[in-house]
Amino acid sequence: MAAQKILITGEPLDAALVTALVKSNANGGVVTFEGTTRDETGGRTVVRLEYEAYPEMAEKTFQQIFDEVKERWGISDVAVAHRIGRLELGEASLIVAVAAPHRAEAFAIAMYMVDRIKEIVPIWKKEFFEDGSVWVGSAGDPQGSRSSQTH
Amino acid sequence: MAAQKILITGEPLDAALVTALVKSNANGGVVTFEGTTRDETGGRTVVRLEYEAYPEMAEKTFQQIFDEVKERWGISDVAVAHRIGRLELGEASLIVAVAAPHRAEAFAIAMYMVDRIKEIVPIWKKEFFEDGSVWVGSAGDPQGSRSSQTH
Amino acid sequence: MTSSDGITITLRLFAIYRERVGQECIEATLQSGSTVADALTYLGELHPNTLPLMPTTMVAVNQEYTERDYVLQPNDEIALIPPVSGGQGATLDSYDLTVG
Amino acid sequence: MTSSDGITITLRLFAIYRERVGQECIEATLQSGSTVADALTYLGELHPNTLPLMPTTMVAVNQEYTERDYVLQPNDEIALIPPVSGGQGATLDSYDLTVG
Repeated sequence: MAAQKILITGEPLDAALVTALVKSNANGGVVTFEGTTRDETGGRTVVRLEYEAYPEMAEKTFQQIFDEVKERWGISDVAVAHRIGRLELGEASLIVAVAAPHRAEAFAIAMYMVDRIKEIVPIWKKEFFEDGSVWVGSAGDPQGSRSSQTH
Repeated sequence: MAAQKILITGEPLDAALVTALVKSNANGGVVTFEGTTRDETGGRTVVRLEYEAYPEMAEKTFQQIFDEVKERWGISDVAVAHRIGRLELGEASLIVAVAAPHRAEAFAIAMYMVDRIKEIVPIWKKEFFEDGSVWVGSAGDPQGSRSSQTH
Repeated sequence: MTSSDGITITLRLFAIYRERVGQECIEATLQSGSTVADALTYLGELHPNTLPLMPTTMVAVNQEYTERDYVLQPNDEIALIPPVSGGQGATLDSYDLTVG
Repeated sequence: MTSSDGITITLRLFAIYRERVGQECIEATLQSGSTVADALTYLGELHPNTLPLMPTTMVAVNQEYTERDYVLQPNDEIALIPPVSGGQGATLDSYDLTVG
């Protein structure tokens, strides 16, 4: 029942579909994380977002994270979906679903996966404000830098 | 946008509907937990389940848990649904959904809520095997007792 | 016991209690000043097959968890709460109804 | 530099690099023995507006994260990876493209 499904798409994400990929009768708990577009970051109003991926490597790094989970917890009922392109407020950019026999594992794995995705998967977020835009996380120009928020 | 919705029902649960109750544009992360019927417990094959509630008090204790979450994290975008009556394998018995501005909080609250629900909400589970049945958690007859599994 | 000495309370029974007693609800008249513990004793005398369950049972009065020394008031609703569905973790025992 | 001394590599540019350079991809011929660091220097000379981004940039060669002393092979695909969407937490800075 090893799901290990990866979806990188320009279409709207459906958490129920991603969750359905990992469900099985051997599992007692399913944890789903859905990252959505916040309407403000660092006090500024966000009007929309864009995500850009390095698709071949994104897929490889998602698979690497699945391998890490399999190695550490012995669990392969995991699925991930990442939206790319233009997103409106409230739309999901990332969905992670994990099923495990016991809930503590399912929660731990879901948290681990989201953290790792935000560390190593090459997908970038651009926030658009009414008066400009910013590639989140791209420091390098001190006078223009500002704190970013995790989500 | 304080959701704080409680649903105790004999009908099948829909995680997407419960999750939709807590979403808002102010939140960056939604965590949904779905507890499903496992096909084995302690090495025995489960064929179906029944859940029985003390409904008035279940509702009160769910609200108490919401109050605890509000007090500790300041978050009120929480919803819970519990199925009662007869369940087939793989069907969801419990859904907990939490939305928060940051994902670490959303995960922490979801875990806290599931733990507390299983501590204080008066809803009981009966597992049916091919050759008998058991009220999970009801100790008291040492020669007949057996380990139960969390889910 | 005259009626002025007595208080009427309701015992609500769920799950394994309901099955063992064969009822969802018992009305009882107890002496004034009776506690939750006295109500449990009353049930145990009426239905001795509930006695083995009592050590792990919590009690709610009017839908609030309550200690056993709580002094009952007229029309109190006492609910017997055996361990709930998930228990307090993987260490909790469950009671097996199968034979053998 | 004779052609036998040179290796051809591809630089792939994403997000803020893509916007600053105005291209998704640059083909370059570097001296044999060049490292990832040399490729970055090459890009910085060609497009000085990428230099401020480089300290926080990770590099992948053929879709694997790689150190800057890695010696390039012919046809290597070098990708510049600025900090990814969520960053390593709330402390990461983002680069503001707005004026003022």
